[in-house]
Amino acid sequence: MMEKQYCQPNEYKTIDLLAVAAAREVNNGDVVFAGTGLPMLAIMLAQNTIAPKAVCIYEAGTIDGRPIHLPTSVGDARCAYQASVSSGLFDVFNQLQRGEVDLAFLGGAEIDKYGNVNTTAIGGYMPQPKIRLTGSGGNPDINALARRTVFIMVQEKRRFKERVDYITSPGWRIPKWPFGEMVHKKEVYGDMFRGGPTAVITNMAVFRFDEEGVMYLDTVHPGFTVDDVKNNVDFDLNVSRCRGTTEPPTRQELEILYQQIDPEGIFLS
Amino acid sequence: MMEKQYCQPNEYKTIDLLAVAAAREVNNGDVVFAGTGLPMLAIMLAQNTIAPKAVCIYEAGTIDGRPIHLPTSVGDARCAYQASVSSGLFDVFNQLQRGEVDLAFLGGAEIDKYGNVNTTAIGGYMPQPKIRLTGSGGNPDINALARRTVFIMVQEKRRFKERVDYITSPGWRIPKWPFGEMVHKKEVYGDMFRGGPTAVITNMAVFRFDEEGVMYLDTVHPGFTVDDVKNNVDFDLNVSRCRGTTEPPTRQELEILYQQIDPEGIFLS
Amino acid sequence: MQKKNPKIISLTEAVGMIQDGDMLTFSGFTIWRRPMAFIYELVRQRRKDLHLVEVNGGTHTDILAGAGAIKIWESCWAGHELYGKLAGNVSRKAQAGELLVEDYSHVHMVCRLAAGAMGLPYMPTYASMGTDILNPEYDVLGKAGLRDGSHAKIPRQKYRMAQSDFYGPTELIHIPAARPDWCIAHVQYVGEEGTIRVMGQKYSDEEAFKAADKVIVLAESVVPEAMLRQEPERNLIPPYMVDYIVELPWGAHPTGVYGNYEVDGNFIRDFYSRTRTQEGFDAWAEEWIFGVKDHVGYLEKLGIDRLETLRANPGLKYSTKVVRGKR
Amino acid sequence: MQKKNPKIISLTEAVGMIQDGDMLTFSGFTIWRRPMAFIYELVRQRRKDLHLVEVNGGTHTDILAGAGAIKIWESCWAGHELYGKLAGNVSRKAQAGELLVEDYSHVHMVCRLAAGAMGLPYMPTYASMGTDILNPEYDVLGKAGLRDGSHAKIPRQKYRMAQSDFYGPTELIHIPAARPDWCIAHVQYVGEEGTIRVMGQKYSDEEAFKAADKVIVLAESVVPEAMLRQEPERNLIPPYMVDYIVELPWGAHPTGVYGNYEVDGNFIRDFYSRTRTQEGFDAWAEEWIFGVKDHVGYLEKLGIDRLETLRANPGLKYSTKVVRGKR
Repeated sequence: MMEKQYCQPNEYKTIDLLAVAAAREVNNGDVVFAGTGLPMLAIMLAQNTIAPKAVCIYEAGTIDGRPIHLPTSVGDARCAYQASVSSGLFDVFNQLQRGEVDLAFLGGAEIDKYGNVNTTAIGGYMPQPKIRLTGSGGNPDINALARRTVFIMVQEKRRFKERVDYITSPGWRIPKWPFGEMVHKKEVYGDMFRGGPTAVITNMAVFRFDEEGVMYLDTVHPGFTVDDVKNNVDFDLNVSRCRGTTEPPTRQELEILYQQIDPEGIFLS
Repeated sequence: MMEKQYCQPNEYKTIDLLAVAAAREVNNGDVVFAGTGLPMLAIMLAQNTIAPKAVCIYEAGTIDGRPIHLPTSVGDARCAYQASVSSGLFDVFNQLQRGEVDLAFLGGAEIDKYGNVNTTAIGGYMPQPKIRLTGSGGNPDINALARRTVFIMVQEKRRFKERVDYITSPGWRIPKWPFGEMVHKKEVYGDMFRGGPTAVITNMAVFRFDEEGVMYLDTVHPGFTVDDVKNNVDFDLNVSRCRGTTEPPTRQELEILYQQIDPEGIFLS
Repeated sequence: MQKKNPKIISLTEAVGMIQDGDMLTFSGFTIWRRPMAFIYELVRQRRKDLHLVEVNGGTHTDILAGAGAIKIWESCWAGHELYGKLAGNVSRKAQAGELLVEDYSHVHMVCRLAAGAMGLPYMPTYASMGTDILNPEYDVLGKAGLRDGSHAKIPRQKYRMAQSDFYGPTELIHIPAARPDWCIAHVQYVGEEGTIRVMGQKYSDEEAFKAADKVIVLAESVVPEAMLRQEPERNLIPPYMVDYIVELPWGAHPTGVYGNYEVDGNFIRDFYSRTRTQEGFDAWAEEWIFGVKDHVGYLEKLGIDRLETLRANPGLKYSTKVVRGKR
Repeated sequence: MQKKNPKIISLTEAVGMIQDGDMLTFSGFTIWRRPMAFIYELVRQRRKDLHLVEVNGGTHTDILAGAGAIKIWESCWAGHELYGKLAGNVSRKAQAGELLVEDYSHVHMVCRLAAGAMGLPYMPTYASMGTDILNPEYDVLGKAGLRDGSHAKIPRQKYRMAQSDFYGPTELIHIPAARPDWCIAHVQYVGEEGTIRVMGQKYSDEEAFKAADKVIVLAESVVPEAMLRQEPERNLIPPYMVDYIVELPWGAHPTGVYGNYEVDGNFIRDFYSRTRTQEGFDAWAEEWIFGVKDHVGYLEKLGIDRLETLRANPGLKYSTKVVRGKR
């Protein structure tokens, strides 16, 4: 095996690091749900490096596709190229519920310290929100029922909040209805509890969750400091477990990303 | 249209009359569930005569097949020939539940005056039956949820009983669980009540059901008397509404049955 | 259910059957295989108060929202994928309180249509428990007084908690069925008698078709029935579940159709950027909906070169001629 | 769920993995596409106390019953279609109290596997209400004391009544999921990596595959994976849901396989008439199971002429050489 050649901070873009860090979350053999954009880069990079046996499911209904041109959405015809099965949402979501999915890459507009994510509305909800976002999609379904989820997000103070405006996607402490008391995810899901968010990867750092399901700082990307991260988080962030600097991309990884996966420059422009 | 040429009793077999009488229950455009054997002859005869737009569903999962060779079971590859859709049980039974099925042809070992049918066990059930039959198959599902069902049976006193040994398939008065009081089917099915058995066709007669869901004699086949029928029914049969003699097969119908539908002599040997 | 074979009719006639206030669902997924020509014609015929119940929304939803044609939108997502990060018109109308948005999750919405397709009042699921989707205070149709049972298509509850102890105690939810008045679909092939074949991803088309009371299908091609029936295991829907057929090549533009044509990303990006305001939407609609006479006029305005660039490579099922990236 | 690609193994090895007492389900429908070679080898390896949960039974069930291999049979029907009007061995064992028979209906059994496939504890349905299938006195496993929760694969109730008022009051039932230890299937095509394609009717294969913890597939042909992946919408099951593959042409004989071969009606008729008694079954098994060394020995005993007569016409997907009727 070739020796790893790590890039210097000026030799890669933020999106490269995000893709690489996300790819490293994939275990070989994982069944992975991925969405449009960075998740696609991450799962394909993983398949081309550390996890050749990982299987990718796109929620529009393709299973284990082997695209030779990068899809631009999960409904893209490219997702079906040399796929094992092309079915539909009911099939792949039933597989998710049955427990087939190990890992998923998700995103969000806001996240709180328990990993609850908002993709629905900013500034209230009833009678109407200040800002209406896209809505949930499959984010909360996947986050609820996959074994591990990894969020890829933009690091901004207004996005890392003590409490998100609307809990679209369930983290580690969530409301138990009908009364809405905040409890551990286990108490809501019972025998169907399988896990939850294990990492949040941003343009500044990688976060993980402790035994109580509280977010902590795991590694800081090259070129940023712990204080940079703290200044871009609106809750009291635990930085005591920080392991140091995020492993930068290698030249080999960038070559795969730019030459094999996205040579057209769709996401890596 | 050619004038109907009715056959004399010595010019046809019992099975011919059964197929013909059953075919006449099909309305043009009906979506029909049919099982193996006589039901297949009946639906195909109907499609070739009075109901060219009738659609046949076989419960193994073929919809609107146009077999050029008579299938010998509902799972037969022949059922799929020029079918519109070949799917599976979950699909066609969901369509049944959704209300797509107008008519079904069913059979049974025993029937009672309310049209309850037994295909499961004779001589008790617990701890074990004296005679174990095939079991329900889709009979009770179809009988429960189609708009009309027609039973084709052998006329014997031991088969036309006051009360069947085991209610496999629900007639017009059925047990309401958990206590098992006998009530009208409407009380069990509520808003999902769509109808029930409308005819029983045997080798001697055609029976129908009155407003209370009680079986009565409708027509007697040529060559049999009302008394013949009464002697082969173990409950007090209402014969007051008998309309006379069952319309015999026509030469045209027999020609279609023997030349077009079953030229190999699979059922019409 | 006793039905005649579907009728082949014109787009104008098909849209003419939709009443103000009807509940609609659609084929496709986000910006793929949406019945766009039908959407344009709905706007052209100025249909309003529509009640959309769809697994997810896309450019079609955003156009209907911009035109003020939607009163209630029950779904989980609307956007334009890579070509517009949210559905600007849906958001604007929702923020103005001019559109009732009932949020579910993807699984919830599939369950709603699946239950309708199966003739069930609900589907059980574990999906998206512990979220504000299930917050009783956020039951939009309930708070609007629409869950009193007087609206045949609106369930009395947004969802129900449920328990089971078949295999030990467990808690889950029941999601109510949806039975739209219409499913409006766009597919690759319809047989002359009405058999439907969908190629590539089927998204949630099967559930959408089967949940609806009536079905209108736009087809890239109406083909000989016998051709589809040669391989019945590849077909999705039998004729008795289809009411009307419109043969309409390119009828899904600017969304994409597996095997036929690509998403027109430039078109959608232009729509998104021009319609962030109502004035912008109105101008866009004037140009692309009211300013063209019909579907053929729309295609002529697009031009043959643009269409041919979008056309799929028959081996790959997508276009290799579209410039997608920046390198 | 993280899995390796399926292994291609021998029939002997595959059957060797089944433990006495395991819960099994199968592909196919009555006398179509049953994994018969596997059934024979189960008997040859003298497996016992099996718990079958299947949408319906057929010749395979009756052979296992005759061999005394089944302890519990949860299903709705067993027979040989035209070639034997009931499953003689199942009936004999049931009548002798040597086989626990839990009766459901067809829809109930499909619901049981569908719920298992969907990861749900139950499916709701309206099917077969008001029948003795739901008679609490006829809950066979319950009366046998097997519903105390100590058997991981046996639900605590045979079914549950349920109510809903989403769209007005309605009453229905919940049917418990089944999650068999194994699905043993026979299909036409398996790709080298494990993708499965089923041609013709799919029966309840999808639910059976997906409900089971582990899957063993017998295939008429193991084909290049890329061939199946050229048209992914025609495939049923991805590799990670398959554990073991056995390539075994004619492995479903005497049942039929769409596109490959016909049901061997004479064989089944002979089986039926000879096995109405235990002595008869034992003699038949001595001849056709213990008397042949393996699957190849079985095929040799059948002879090439018989097999070629059964072979399907490639255009029609069934044999035109079999004499079926009496005229």
